[in-house]
Amino acid sequence: MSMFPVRAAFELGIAVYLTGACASIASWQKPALARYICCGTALTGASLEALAVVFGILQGSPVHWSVSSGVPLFAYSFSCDALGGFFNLTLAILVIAVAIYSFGYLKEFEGKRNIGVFGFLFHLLLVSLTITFTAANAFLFLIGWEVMALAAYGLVAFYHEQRESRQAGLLYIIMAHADVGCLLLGFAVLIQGSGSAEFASFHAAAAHLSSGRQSAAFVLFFLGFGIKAGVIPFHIWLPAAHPVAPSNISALLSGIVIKTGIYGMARIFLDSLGGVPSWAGLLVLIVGLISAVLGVLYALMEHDLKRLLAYHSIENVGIILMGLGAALIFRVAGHPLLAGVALIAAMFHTLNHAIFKCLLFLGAGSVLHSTGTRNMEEMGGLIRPMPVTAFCFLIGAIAISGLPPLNGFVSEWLTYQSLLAGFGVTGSLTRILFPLAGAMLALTGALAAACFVKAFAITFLALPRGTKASHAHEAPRSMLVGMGILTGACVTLGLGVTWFLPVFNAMTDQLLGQRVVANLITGSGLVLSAGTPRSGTVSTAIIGAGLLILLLPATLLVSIGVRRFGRKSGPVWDCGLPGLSEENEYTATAFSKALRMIFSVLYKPRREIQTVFDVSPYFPKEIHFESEIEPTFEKRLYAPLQEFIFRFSTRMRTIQAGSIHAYLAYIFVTLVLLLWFGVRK
Amino acid sequence: MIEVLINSGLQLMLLLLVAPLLSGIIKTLKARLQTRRGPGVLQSYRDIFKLLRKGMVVPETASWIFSAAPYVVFCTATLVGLMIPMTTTHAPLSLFGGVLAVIGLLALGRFFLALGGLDTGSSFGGLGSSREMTISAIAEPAMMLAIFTVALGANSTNLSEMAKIAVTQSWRFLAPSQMLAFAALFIVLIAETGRIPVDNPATHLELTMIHEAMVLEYSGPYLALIEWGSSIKQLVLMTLLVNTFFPFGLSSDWTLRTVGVGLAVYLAKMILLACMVVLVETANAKLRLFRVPELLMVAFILGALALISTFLF
Amino acid sequence: MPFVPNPELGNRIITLMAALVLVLQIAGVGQRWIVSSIRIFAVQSFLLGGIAAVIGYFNQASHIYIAALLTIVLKAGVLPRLLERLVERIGIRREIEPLINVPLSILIAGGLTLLGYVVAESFYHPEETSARAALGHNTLAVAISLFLIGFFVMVNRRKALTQVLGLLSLENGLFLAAISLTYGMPLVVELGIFFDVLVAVMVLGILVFRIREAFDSMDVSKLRKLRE
Amino acid sequence: MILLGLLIVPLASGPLAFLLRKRRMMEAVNVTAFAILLGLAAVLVAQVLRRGPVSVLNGFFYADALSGLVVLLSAFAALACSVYAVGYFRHEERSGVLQEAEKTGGRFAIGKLREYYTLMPLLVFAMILVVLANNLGILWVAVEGTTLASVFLVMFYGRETSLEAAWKYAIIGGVGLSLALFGTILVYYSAYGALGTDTLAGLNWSVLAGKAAQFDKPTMRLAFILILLGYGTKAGIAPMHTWKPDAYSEAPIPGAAMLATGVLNCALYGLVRFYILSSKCLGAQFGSHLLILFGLLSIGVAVPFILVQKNFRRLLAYSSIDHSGIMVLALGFGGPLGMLGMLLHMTFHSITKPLLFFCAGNVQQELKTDLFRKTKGGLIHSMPLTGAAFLMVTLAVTGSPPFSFFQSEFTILRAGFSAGYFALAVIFTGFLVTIFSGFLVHIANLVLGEDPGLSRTKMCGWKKYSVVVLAAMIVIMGFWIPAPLFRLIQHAADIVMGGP
Repeated sequence: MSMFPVRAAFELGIAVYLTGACASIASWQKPALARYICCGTALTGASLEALAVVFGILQGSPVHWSVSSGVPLFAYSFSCDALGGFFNLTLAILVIAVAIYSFGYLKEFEGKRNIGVFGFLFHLLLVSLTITFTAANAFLFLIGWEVMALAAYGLVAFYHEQRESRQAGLLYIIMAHADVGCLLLGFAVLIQGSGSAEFASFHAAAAHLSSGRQSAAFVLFFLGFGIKAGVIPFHIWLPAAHPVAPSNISALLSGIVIKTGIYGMARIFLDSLGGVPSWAGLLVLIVGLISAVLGVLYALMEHDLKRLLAYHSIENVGIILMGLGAALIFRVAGHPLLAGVALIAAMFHTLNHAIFKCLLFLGAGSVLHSTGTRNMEEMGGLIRPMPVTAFCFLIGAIAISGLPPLNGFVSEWLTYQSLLAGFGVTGSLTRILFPLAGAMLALTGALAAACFVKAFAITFLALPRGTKASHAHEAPRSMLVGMGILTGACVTLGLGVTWFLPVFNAMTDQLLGQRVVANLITGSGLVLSAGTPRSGTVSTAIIGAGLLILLLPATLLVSIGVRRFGRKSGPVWDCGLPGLSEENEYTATAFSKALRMIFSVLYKPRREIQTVFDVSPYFPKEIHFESEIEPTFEKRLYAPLQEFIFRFSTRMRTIQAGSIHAYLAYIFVTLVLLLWFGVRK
Repeated sequence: MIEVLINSGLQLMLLLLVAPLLSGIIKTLKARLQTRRGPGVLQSYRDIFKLLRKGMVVPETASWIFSAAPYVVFCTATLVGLMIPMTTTHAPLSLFGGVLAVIGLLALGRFFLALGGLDTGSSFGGLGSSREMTISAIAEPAMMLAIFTVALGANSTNLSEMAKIAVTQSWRFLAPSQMLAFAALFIVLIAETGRIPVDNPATHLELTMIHEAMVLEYSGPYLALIEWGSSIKQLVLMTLLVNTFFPFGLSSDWTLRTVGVGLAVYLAKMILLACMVVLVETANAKLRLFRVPELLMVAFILGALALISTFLF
Repeated sequence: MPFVPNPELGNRIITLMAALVLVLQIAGVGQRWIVSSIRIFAVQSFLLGGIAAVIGYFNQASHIYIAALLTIVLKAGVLPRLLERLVERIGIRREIEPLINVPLSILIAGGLTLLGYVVAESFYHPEETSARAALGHNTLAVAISLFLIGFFVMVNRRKALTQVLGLLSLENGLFLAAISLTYGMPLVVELGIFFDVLVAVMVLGILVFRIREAFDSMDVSKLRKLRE
Repeated sequence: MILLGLLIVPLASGPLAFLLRKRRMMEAVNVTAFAILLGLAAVLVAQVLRRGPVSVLNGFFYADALSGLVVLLSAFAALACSVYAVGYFRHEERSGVLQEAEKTGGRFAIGKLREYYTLMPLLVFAMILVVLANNLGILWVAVEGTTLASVFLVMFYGRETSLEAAWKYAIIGGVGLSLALFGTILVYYSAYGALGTDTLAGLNWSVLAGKAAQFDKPTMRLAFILILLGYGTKAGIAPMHTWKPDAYSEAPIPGAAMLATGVLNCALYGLVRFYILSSKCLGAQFGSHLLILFGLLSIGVAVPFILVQKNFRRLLAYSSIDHSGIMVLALGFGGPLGMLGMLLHMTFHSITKPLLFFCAGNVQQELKTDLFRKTKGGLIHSMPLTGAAFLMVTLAVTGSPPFSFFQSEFTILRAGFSAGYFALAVIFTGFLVTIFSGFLVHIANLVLGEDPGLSRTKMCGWKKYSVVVLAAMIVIMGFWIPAPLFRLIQHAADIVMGGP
């Protein structure tokens, strides 16, 4: 069989994206055309990339090539290997769904917003993401990385007329640039060691790095990638930026853009850096843990649907990092098999989160598209006008809550298993941490379930809470198809995990030198095992089938009863008052109140109730209720830092106060000092 | 394959039959302890049977989620029951889901039940769902820690594997770690099954009810499914508790004698545990909602201590 | 028999004149009248021209005569005349109080002289005994001091015109260094520098005049609109 | 021959413009002269690349790769500015700003135009002379010449603030150049013993460079300190930078752009020439430490002022201080990478900075203010091209990939690591990130936002194409540098390293 031309397909895909970018901007005065171009090229490009990646992975050996660049100092070298390929595949899946979705979604933009510019930035984002995952050279990687940030900035600030979007965009790009700074320094350390900017050269040279340099590089990369991935405490940009972007972009931002941080960590920590310090894995694990728990706790307090989803991205990145941290620990401890399982857990969760988070954002986008609000307190009852969206969102919600038998459960299950395995193989103090981390993961999962009960129920169930919700309508068909693809992916990856897992063989082989997937599958290919003999097993396919089978008798019981004794529709029990209205309904704020009270140490909630009376205090005319939680990191960490910098800068202004005598004096004093210190014998 | 099916069938029967009985036993015992006559051990069967024969009223405001919830609750609870060793160490579906799947499936049931509660638009439903999700969220880590303590001993999260290991070391339950873990899991059991001091299954007072508030709008066959599912869940959790920590009498082969002994010992253990639950229920008053986290925190600490002591002793 | 000038004598003379230049510079620091400052500058420049001539004479470096002549004509003649006319046209004769009061200013000037000597000390090569080296050692110190004190005057004075004077006396230091260290720069360079100084003074003069017109004052400490 | 041509073209076109009466003629002369200049510079570069250093008149004028590079950049900047100037001054004339500046009450502003079109070629002449002079004394004379010509550009508008800026520029520049002259004299003195001659060639670079190792070392130390302070003042290195914000914000845009590119390059060129001598004489260490100190100080000083800036013209000046600091820092880090980084940076800076000024100029002409608080944001609605270019060039100038500055800054960072300055490299990066943040926040708030309802004006072709072409060049340079240009930069870097 002749080899599939991976490179050609890859480059063609890039070319299609670039053409899309140019064509979109060129056709900015014809919105409909721009929309067709934008979605069409994205779809084509993504399909080509998907082909390239799938064949690249199937054919086994990584494809490596260089394009001679006009800048002689730097080479543009690409490598389509298992790790980058996996992320590219994730990207391609999302882009296919998002492109189809956007076809309907962007229609709304026509005549109001510049679709040409949107398409340009969108394609720029796609190109840069693809290049980031394929770059085999630090220089090219950084270019891809920053172009991605810039394109994302443009898209976050796309509604730049709104102050919120502008501010969020700036916060985003500033944090993104800070992470570029860290990466720049990190790469400089590696390049200093190897003398070349090629990733391939790092691995060999890393062995000669002094431990101090190695630690420094690790910290720099962890900071850099951590900011991008949105781990706590570098997360503040994420809940600000992701919600304000157009929803199809939010889906990509949360789905794949923050995953570039995960990609970078896997690439650098497991490959380029050779070995990491022994404490590194632990640090990653703990940071992941904190991100997961705090992420979901903050998510619970949100009633902005998209912000809520954004906080869940932090949580899930935390879960991914727990797996990655475990992989690092196992690797240092010399357990490649366990490291492989942990790595697969992390990477599979990356893929899963990409899919269901993308799905949820698209769902939120449909809701926003239909109701015009992101505030959950104004929604409700949308399941009736928007049944398909509601169903897709529900599947996404189940998946993200880590409930069986969908894909979120599988990757969390693998994470649990690697954490448990960690107890057996590590030293005294750290071993306690693993089960504790497992317990915290359980807390995270349960809180996530609570949060999504809230998100789904308040948005889609019961009565509409306002006119916006009561006039809602279902999204156009292309949007539904886009969501449908991802819904299908959630189910397929959940039930068919054992068929999918072999994809990871190449990756573990590349990063850890061992193909581990065979150890993970038993029971005639239906059952997932945790890798070691006698360890836990699970089969989502059987669980799914079992649920369906058991449904049979239950349905039978109910339908007999219903057929014989009837089923009526009636009003809800309203304590005897006349009729249930939307004002009686439970709100998102009320739903999370119990947790707000329990975790008040963290939230420091503040509430204010003002009652306006007319005559008697028993008959209030108006009641104002205000409640907010303290954004701890913003208030305690970033605001003081910012204030310090600005106060310092303002104070510095006095050195440029317009006095020419002062200016001359600066030079004079410098001269005298230099003469005194520089020349004297 | 056939063996699995037969085994499943048998255990399914056992589950469906024993679960209401256990609820009945608990109710009766409780009544007796409070010097009331009580409804009789079989009352739960009668309730379910009666509900199945009632017509049902579905709220106008509800969507299909409301209708889906009872099925999910029932199916998940039953499926979980098939993953847990009851009378033998071989749970029929043990290979297909260990303790993590058990917790996950129960959570799935709870997820839908909470959605069902909110679907009606009634404040009671929202209140119940909110409280249920909150309490289960903080119960979860304690539960995990306690179970991990056992799982780490067995080196597996597979319940049958755990049971097999436990059977071979019959006096292990006296180890401090096991006792602490048992205590933790017992508290979680109280919380998860909605018993005093966390929830009062017998009240419809809005200030206190949790589970009952969620299912307030259900009627007829739906309610039957939910009640039945809940009692199965209770049975499953109690089974989990006794069989992980006190695996006496679990048969490890398929002779009639061992299975018979296993069944008998199993029932005895369940009744004993039921007595414990009843004692706790009777001796305590229901806690205020915001004191419940403290109780669960105690469970969490116990779990953590259990874990540390596996490592010490 | 041609007359052979005694370099030793030349050095004595030059050192003496250089010291005089330095004294004048310090006197300029304490001076309040603008016209006096200009005259001090003129005398100083004249002395410098003298030094140049002496060096040229004792070392048979004939091209230095041109520099000497230029200095005397331009710096001691044309420039002071130009500046005095400017003062007359503007009509301000007295310097207002400098930023640092006079006694302290003179003290600082003394300190700067000391610094000049310390810096020049590092150039002293005891092993090199040529006349040029010894001369360089002495005059370099004076040149650096002149430069520093001229600079200090610019920092210290408020009037635009006195700043220009400071700049000019600072350049005198440079001139002293150039002729005494290396017997002058190459002639083309020397001419270029003179041309530049001339143009610079004219530019500054225009500026002073326009500032006086626009602000009704020559006090540059009032030029504080452009600031952060 | 070509060297003379390079000097004669601007020297002749200045007085020629002075004699003309029509605006169009002046514009034509100006643009043509600079176009020819750029062509000549390209020919010179080709010659230097092919045959090595070129010299005429007994070595009075001399050009090697380093001079070739700087000539090319100066000529490029001059052409870009002259093209933009046509549109800029037409707009100024239309809106009556020039007439006001002329203070004659007349309807025509031909005097002011004549002033600009005469001064600018003279400034360019001085700049070219700086680079082509073999004699370091003549180099100094020419740098002083650039100051004198540009003082008039700074006070072009004749406002009180212009005079203030011009005064500060002239005085501080004057003091700085005196320092540089002192340094030059001392170099001559330190070379005296080694050369022993009293000819014209005594200050010639081509002679000095070969014998620098034998110079008197203590004198050379003092000389380098003075040169650093002197040419540093001209280049705007902190703490001698104070004149920059004033001068840059008062000069007309093309003049300011020229100050920020051509004149800055000249000052750095002078510094580099002396640095080469000093490192040959004293070893690289001595100069390096001073350069790193001043470079980092300059970048650091720029940070707070960029963060809390109120005026976008002054913002550009601080950015210029930042960039000259970066170049000096690169020189200090040294090594082949440092030199290469510095010259790459100089190249990119000469291409990017003019665009930044042009965008600022467009905005200022449109809004009639240079204060942020008087702008309402949302410029992208009324001036989409300028707005987009402004954002883009802001990203470019703050060193964000994929734009070309990233290449040079990355190289400089690597140079820092190679030289073992780990902590300094971290501080450097921190400064860069902060500057990026501050700069982008200002410009983004200016460009983006709600439509303030300004009328959408059509930009004249001169302005439009100078913006478009420069923007395109910036994007292209991020990915591709013409091979001859890179060879030139490489040669120049070799020269800075002390090669022939």
